[in-house]
Amino acid sequence: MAIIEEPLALPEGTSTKVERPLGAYTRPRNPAGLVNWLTTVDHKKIGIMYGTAALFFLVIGGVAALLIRIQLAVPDSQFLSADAYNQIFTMHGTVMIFLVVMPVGAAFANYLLPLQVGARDVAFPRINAFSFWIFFFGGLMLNTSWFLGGGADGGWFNYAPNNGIAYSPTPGIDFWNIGLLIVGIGSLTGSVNLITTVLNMRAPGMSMMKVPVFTWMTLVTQFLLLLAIPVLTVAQVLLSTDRLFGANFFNVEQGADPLLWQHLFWIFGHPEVYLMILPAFGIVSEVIPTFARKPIFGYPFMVFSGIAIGFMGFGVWAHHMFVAGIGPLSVTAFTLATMFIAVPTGVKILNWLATLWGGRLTLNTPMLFAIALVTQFTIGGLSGVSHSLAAHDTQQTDTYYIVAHFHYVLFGGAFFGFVAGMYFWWPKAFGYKLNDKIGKVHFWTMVVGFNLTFGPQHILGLQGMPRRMHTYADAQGFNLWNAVSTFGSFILGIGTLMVLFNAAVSYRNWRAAARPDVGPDPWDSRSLEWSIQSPTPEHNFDVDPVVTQLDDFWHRKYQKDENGTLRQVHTGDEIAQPGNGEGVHLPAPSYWPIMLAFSIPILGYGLIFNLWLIVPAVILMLVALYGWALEPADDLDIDDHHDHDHELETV
Amino acid sequence: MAADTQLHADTSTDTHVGHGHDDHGVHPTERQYWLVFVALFVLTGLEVAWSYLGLEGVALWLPLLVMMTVKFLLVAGAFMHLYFDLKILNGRLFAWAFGGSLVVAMSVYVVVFFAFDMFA
Amino acid sequence: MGSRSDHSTVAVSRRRFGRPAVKAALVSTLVLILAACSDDKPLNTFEPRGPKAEAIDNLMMPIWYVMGVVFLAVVGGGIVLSIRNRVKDEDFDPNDLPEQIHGNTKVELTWTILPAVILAVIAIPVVNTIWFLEETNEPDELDVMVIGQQWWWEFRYDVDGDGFIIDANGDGEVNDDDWELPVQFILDPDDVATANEMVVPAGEQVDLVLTSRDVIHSFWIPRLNGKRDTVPGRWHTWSLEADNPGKYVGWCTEYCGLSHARMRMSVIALEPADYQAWFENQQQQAEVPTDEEALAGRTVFQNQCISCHVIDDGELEYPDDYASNVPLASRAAPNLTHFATRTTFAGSIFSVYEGEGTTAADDALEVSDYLQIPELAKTPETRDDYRLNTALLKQWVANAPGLKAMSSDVDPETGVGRGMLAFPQLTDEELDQVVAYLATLD
Amino acid sequence: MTDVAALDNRPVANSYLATALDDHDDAHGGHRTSLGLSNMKLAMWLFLGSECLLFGALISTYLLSKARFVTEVVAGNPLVTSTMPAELIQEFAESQSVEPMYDIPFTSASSFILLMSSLTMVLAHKATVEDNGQNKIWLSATALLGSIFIAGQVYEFTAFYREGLTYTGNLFGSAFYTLTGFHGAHVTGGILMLLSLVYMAFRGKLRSDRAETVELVGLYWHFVDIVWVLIFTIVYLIP
Repeated sequence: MAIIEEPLALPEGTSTKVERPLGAYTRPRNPAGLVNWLTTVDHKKIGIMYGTAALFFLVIGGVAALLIRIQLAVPDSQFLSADAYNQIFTMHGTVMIFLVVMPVGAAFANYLLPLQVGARDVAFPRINAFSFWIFFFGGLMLNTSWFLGGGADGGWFNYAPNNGIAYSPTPGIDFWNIGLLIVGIGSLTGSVNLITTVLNMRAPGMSMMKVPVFTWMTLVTQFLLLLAIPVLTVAQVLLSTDRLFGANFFNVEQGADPLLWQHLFWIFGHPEVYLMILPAFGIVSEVIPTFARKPIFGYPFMVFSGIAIGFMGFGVWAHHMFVAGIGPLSVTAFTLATMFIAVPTGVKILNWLATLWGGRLTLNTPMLFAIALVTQFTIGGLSGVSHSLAAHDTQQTDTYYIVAHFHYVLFGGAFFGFVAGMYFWWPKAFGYKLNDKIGKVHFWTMVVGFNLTFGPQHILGLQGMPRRMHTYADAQGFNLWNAVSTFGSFILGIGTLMVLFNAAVSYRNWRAAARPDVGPDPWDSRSLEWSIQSPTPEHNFDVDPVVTQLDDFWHRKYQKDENGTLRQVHTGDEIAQPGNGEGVHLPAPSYWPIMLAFSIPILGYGLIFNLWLIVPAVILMLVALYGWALEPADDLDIDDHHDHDHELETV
Repeated sequence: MAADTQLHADTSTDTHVGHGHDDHGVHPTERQYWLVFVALFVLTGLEVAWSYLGLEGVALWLPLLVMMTVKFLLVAGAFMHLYFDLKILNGRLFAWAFGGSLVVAMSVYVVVFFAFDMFA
Repeated sequence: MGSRSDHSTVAVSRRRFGRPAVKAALVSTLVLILAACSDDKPLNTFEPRGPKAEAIDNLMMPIWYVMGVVFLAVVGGGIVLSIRNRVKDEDFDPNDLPEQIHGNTKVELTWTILPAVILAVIAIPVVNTIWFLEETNEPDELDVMVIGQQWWWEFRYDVDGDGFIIDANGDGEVNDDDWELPVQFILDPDDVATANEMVVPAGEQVDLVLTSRDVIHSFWIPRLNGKRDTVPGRWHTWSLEADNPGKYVGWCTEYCGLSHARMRMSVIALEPADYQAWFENQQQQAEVPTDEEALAGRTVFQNQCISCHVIDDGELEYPDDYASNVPLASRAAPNLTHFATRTTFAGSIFSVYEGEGTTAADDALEVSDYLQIPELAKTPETRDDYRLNTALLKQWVANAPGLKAMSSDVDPETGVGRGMLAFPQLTDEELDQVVAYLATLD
Repeated sequence: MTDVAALDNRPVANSYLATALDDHDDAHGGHRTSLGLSNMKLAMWLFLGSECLLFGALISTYLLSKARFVTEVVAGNPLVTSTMPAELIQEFAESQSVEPMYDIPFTSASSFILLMSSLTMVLAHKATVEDNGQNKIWLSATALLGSIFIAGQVYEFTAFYREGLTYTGNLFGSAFYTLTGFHGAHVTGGILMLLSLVYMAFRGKLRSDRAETVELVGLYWHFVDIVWVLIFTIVYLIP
């Protein structure tokens, strides 16, 4: 037992207690209300905050989307100016990708990963809080550009040299650069944190091949973030120095090659695409088996195809550049690599169908959204195959066909998956179910609205309508389908708002009914998070669950009787942990993460507007860093009479 | 520790229950550290000397890159304890995390160089 | 804590809600698709009119069918499985468990390997087509240089067949080294330069050399070939060929800033003999007009327009620092030497002539008349068919940024503006004169 | 201790409470590890993996910029150049004539100093593990050597700047200063961490129970050193 050592003994008489870090603060103790949310390091609260923040940004991105569709409803529309349109479509893409889809993935990951692996919290709770706050402040900073000289207008891909100061003199692209750099810091720290959590904090007995598929897919996602974000960081640093300090990285007159930006951007950008969809794949891989009452078909194939998708995601970036002039040899290589990414993706879809095969399906809202993901994503996947063929891509790229493609993947895929997950885990997070009846109306509104909005865009693209056009002419044959698409987008908008409507109605009904207990396991599900009470107790698990197999919780409920027939031997409610974890020691809240996160956007404003702002920002940053380093990870005096943790967290 | 022993019997080999600080494997001796440093010193000297020979093309950069790689491996293996981590349980994970990223980085950027005809 | 009980209230409504709505949606979609097919779509990628576009289309048609089958199988399969295997809430029994299949390695290996094999087979024609699209003519055939610029296109024709550069470094031959000298020594002053409309001979492959003056654009004539980006600092090759005479329209397809949506172009394929006539005309210098109004317009041009636009009549005077670059190579603005022979201007969004078949967007132009249009516009009997768009031209010259969004502020460092300036100082009379002058440039 | 009384009316078989581990272990919540590795160390290695991509991109940018600076600067974009006034073209041509004159002996010396700081770093870690009181010496030495390296870099930058190689002058200058500057910033960050450790060591708070903290800073420090090993060969020795 060499690997299991006794805890290191403290030298006699020493105390690691730091009462007032830097002599200024005592750490927040048992705070309530707003202070609780600002200083919390609880992964569940942070997950909920990620979700809420993403919903807030979704409203911004959604309004931008509707403005785009209004402008394009009729030919030669004067509703928006070219300048406004360019800002709006750029910010729509940027906000939706970086501030909606990615954080929703982070919300699910934060809330669920520790629960699914049977841990009390993530590996570094304070870094987790920091990741959220820096994402949130970065996102807010990006959106303040609307009021400080105009949003970015270079497209979310922001190709050089159009992103240079000569072609976009407003500070919009500086905000884009620095805002996303800041958001990227959060993604990076988050990924380190979550990977460590999954690898190193699994419950006793839970080997990697007993980890739920959602956790696996999120793990792959976090690896993609870990390796992709720094590349975007470099690209944005190069661009920022060009724009702010007159460097020459994308200055063609000095011999620079604009394709450098494209390579760096897409080395990041393609893994980015996969890291948006993989968490949704994970979600439906939890939802479908639960409501089909069958284990996921081919668990190892699901896991390895996810890993394969992640790995191949780093080898196909140049398919975004098939017409950029990278030479036929590169085009051929990347075509072949891209085509074969269809294989692991196809495996996933077929395995989901095989899980449905012979199942006993309960078609409630989460299940409907999960099945919708399988079908809608398939459409996006097929159109993806059609432009993986480089020759064909020369006709399709930068047309509305691509717009249709990636909306089928990101909206019909990722977003539908997220909605499925929201309905599925809502009772676990809040203690009541969302209304299923409204949920079904919500489902059909979204499916119809979604297909009406983006289905016609396939046709528009194949008929030759390019993307990123603030207007089109009457005689080009685009009128009908644009009108249909705009009509659909409003149905879709209503559908999206029904998330809020349903949450409000369900909450009111629940409260009116004196808050009935939904029970730990309302769906008869399979993984560990359902073996504890709803809403999740603050300490998650009373005791560490010991896991012996995949879907361990389900196998404790269903066992073979003497005839060899599978029977329910317990309900989930019977065997769930009661939620009275006495003596459980939890990481204490802290001021420093939010303070450190707050200092960094100030630095960003300093870079854009006035370098003197950097001075207070750096002072604040150093204070926060040292305060953090000197503060023990756990507060020793909070509601706890157990023997204490004695280790200082230094990072 | 009876519970632990019991547990290990029926769970997979790569999962262990324990506390932090279980990764203190064998660390090198002070003498070994000094030897590695001497090797690094000699290699750096060789590199500089080689660059003064006035060679061109492969004869210049190939030996330089080889020496660079050896220095890299020495620092990572000895000073960063990767070589010694391999001898503790699951310690290979550190090498995987770092080496895997390194391989992704190298492959990706070498392909970029190809795309820019840097080797032509 | 009954885990299932609250479902029962919902089950009733489902059937009533779902089916007819789906049916109605399907039928109306079908109707809409059929209705849409009758429209005129000048950029339709399904109507190839040249060998390269046909190759792309031929590659894809069988693959579309395969995709259709997969689509029906997966989406249909998903829907059928959902409906067939559905258990209503009132029938729910926790002990009615389906067979717990954890997987089937053979099946899974099959649907991993089989798609891979299918893709490997598809890969053969795919790779072939990639290389076919890259094929170019032997040297000495017609080459056109395509230069993207915010927000219009310039086309240069290699008149003497020696490429687009001259022996700038004086080593006795035209070679790659000549590219390494600043451009005013490079671009062949004998080349023909035109804007927005590329005229080519039908039935002949035209090789293109693509580059850009500012940001990345993309050149795309959907019916003739796929697109290729024009990247500043790089020279890409591409080609196109039209089977028959006709007008083929296109659109810049890489986002290039403010007026990206208003950067279009067209290729006009003529019978080879007509093309030859057009080409010879383009090589001529413009004539100094005799008409008094037009002559006055020429003076206005000399005073106001010459720092950007070029008209080569051998007598107009250009600023000194550009001397080596004139007369034919244009600078930041279209070369107007044969303006009246073009049918569109301002990035192919406006028509030079009013009348049927000349709108900028559509492709209904009678290409057989193309060479005669300036003449027809002046002839009283045909004037109504092709009438110079005087009002629009005047408006454009007076206030171009008012008609098309442009950032025409001049960068103090490089002296370059993006797009055309407004000329509020010009009187209505002067505008008339300028337009009259432009009408003589045929 | 878990309140077992709460389980009275629940079937115990198959419940997680029945199969729980020794409750004492469990109460350490965040410190149970499934790999037997330290969370902090795993996280540091993951972070360093991420840094590989970061420095890879910077080194690639440098190599590409250098290649294009040498062969294609003047061609640049002739079409853009054609619109530039003659004096600007002249100025441009002059900016291209500036090439860095590397002082190889000087840079070799600073590379050697950085390598030596890696040695003192591991010795500091060893001293902390052994708790022999020498760690303050070795940590101070490491911080000092790092500072000398940074001072050398500042000197080098100033020398290049005086020769006319500016950050904004040409593509090569931008790429060179950004790559080496990024590395320098990493070293500076490392020095700040080291100084914090030195402070703790002199206060007597850096005992063997905090050896892992020293090891983590060491990992970062050695990584920065490794990056310099690459930069020294690729940037300075291979022209």
